[in-house]
Amino acid sequence: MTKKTPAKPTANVGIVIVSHSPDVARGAADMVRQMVGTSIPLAHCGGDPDGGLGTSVPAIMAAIEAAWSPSGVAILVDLGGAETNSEMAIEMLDDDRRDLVVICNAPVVEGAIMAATEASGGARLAEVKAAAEELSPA
Amino acid sequence: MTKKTPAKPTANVGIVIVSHSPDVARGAADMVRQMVGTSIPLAHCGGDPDGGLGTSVPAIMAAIEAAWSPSGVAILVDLGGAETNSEMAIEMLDDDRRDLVVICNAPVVEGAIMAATEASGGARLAEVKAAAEELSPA
Amino acid sequence: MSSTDAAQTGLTIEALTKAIDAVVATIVDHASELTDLDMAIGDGDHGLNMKRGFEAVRGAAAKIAAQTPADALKTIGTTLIMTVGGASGPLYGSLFLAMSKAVADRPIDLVVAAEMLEAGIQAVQSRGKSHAGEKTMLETLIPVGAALTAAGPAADPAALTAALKAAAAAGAASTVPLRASKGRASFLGERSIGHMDPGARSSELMVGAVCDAFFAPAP
Amino acid sequence: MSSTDAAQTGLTIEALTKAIDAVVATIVDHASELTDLDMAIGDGDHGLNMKRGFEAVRGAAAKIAAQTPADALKTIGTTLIMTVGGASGPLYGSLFLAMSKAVADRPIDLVVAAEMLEAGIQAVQSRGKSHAGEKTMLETLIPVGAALTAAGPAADPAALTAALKAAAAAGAASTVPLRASKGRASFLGERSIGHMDPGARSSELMVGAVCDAFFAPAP
Ligand SMILES: Nc1ncnc2c1ncn2[C@@H]1O[C@H](COP(=O)(O)OP(=O)(O)O)[C@@H](O)[C@H]1O
Ligand SMILES: Nc1ncnc2c1ncn2[C@@H]1O[C@H](COP(=O)(O)OP(=O)(O)O)[C@@H](O)[C@H]1O
Ligand SMILES: [Mg+2]
Ligand SMILES: [Mg+2]
Ligand SMILES: [Mg+2]
Ligand SMILES: [Mg+2]
Repeated sequence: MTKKTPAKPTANVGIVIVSHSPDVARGAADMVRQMVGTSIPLAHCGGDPDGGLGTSVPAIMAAIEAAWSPSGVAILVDLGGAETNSEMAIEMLDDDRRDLVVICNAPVVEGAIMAATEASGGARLAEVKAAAEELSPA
Repeated sequence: MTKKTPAKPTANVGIVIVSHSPDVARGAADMVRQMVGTSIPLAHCGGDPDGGLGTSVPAIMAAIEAAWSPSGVAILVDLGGAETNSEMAIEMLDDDRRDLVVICNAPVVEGAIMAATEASGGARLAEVKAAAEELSPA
Repeated sequence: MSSTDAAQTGLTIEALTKAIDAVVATIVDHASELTDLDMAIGDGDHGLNMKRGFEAVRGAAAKIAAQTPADALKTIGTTLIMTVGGASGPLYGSLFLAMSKAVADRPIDLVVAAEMLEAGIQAVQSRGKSHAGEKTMLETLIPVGAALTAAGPAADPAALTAALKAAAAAGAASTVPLRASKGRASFLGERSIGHMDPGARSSELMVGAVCDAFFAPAP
Repeated sequence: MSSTDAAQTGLTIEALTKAIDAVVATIVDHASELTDLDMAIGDGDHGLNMKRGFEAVRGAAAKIAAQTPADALKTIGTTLIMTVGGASGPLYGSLFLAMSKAVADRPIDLVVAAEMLEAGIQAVQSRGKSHAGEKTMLETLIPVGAALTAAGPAADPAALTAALKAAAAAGAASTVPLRASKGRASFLGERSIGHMDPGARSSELMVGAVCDAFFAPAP
């Protein structure tokens, strides 16, 4: 049995990008990586379970898993369905993870960059969320 | 010499999407088309003149041209450089076009969908801009 | 179930399976109508979303056939959540999950069924942060829930079917003059007026299929 | 131009071409330094952006060689605008366009050059909606403009070169303790402190190259 190295408690907050469009999600992740490199856990997903425009609860759950950090995960979403599906995905997580995941009330692309920049500086989950939400539009 | 059919004055406002990422620009345009079909002129561009993350003044000018409407064009941008390059592109347009193009102070993906939805209903340029800018984040 | 059966032994998994089959069939049959409704005031995917979700439910038929009705409802809810891909997935999914939970190990008679539906409707409202009057599926579900509750424990099957279908049809039709304030249709503002809400229509279809499966005299 | 030449005949296109070559060379040489600075507090593309822009200017050399200095400055500005791809493109582009406009058909001596630079700096501020103290290229450009204006019409070339380079170096260095409030570096808030602004550094490099090209004794 392999033992996972316990993540250090000061790990940076993870960021998940959820868009109806796989292209938007990928492009926003590219822009985030350009700003913060590999300093934060980052995952993205977009598209309904058939790959059309929409979102997918299992894909969001997998993205949360991929961007997991013991300091928490901030999710950026585009429109209604992405938010509803992300809320659902959070509820389907294990009890001990659920409270460490938040959805930011912020625009998906701009919010992801602000949240990631904040997270890369070691900010706490609430600060990361606030950084995304402080955004005046554009 | 071919004569262009003069565009009717009640044409819908055009929308231009400008992102640092070509993927974000394309995906946002897909989401717009899903909502409003072909009821509005729509163009998008992303990437610096070499195709990396950034924006390009000639590409923005070409997109404005492609989404041209006698009722005006509303541009959605993501971050600083996209806005500065879009402002520059507008200034480089012919005098009679320049005043018919505005940049929305709104998030690029969500703003594009709101602006396009408004434009598809025949709203005037100022109303289209206001619809995008009214957006509470996300 | 006939209402008599229901009062005595409760809903069986066989009856529920029949209802599921009927719902899947009607959703598949009406997918393009639902998509057209969503195209007018949304993003034009409600039919596809529902079809994908309910075909996945059909794919779980073997599993469901071996479950209790309560567990079967949970399977349906989870399946919809995982497969629909639009806002309607978590909304309908939460409806079924809450219905499952409300069974609480009781045989499902009409009184329990009414409680279950009311719990499901509550779950839709919490999940959607929405309420009656916002031009959503709730416009159909709420009056249907009220009609089922009003019917009482010993309603006549034919009368109940008529009452529930009428409530569903009236509910869906009531969305036409409403202005949407939730979901994508809300982006249209005034222009959402004059169109039926796709989710209200899919709810109407589901209610009709379930009534027919449960209460229609065997052919 | 020597300062004496400038006072008499004004800046020639030959002198300007030499300066352009020097600027292109220094930007290309320092591209990775600029990129590293931008990686620390931005998106890490300033070196690439500037290299692309100034290589395009070099590509316009034949056109420029046949132009007046004023038209050549316009060509440079337009070329940067069309090719840089980042915020610095319109900013430097507007600088050169405004310098071109400020010539107003006069021979370019040190007094006219100072007026031109002040007009360029104004244009950067309008384009960037920015001012001194925001940790941008303006931290370099503004003191260089002030030094050129202060130098007067008959400054000694060596002394002027020293003064302009010192102003540029001090300006760029002054950005290190500043907190950015414009451009991408502003996203970092407090964490932008302690790093030199890439645009302030590229401005410093350009000023140095121009001084050397105009005023350095022929080798
Ligand atoms: N917040 C909400 N509360 C209740 N119902 C909602 C809500 N948002 C959307 N709906 C329902 O969902 C339907 C749309 O579902 P669908 O098209 O599948 O999802 P999406 O809007 O994500 O494309 C709407 O017609 C409406 O009935
Ligand atoms: N609003 C502004 N006003 C003045 N200078 C600015 C402004 N925004 C950015 N800059 C300058 O531009 C430089 C960044 O240029 P560059 O990296 O090429 O563009 P981008 O930020 O679009 O990637 C910054 O270091 C700064 O000096
Ligand atoms: Mg839809
Ligand atoms: Mg959808
Ligand atoms: Mg940069
Ligand atoms: Mg850039």
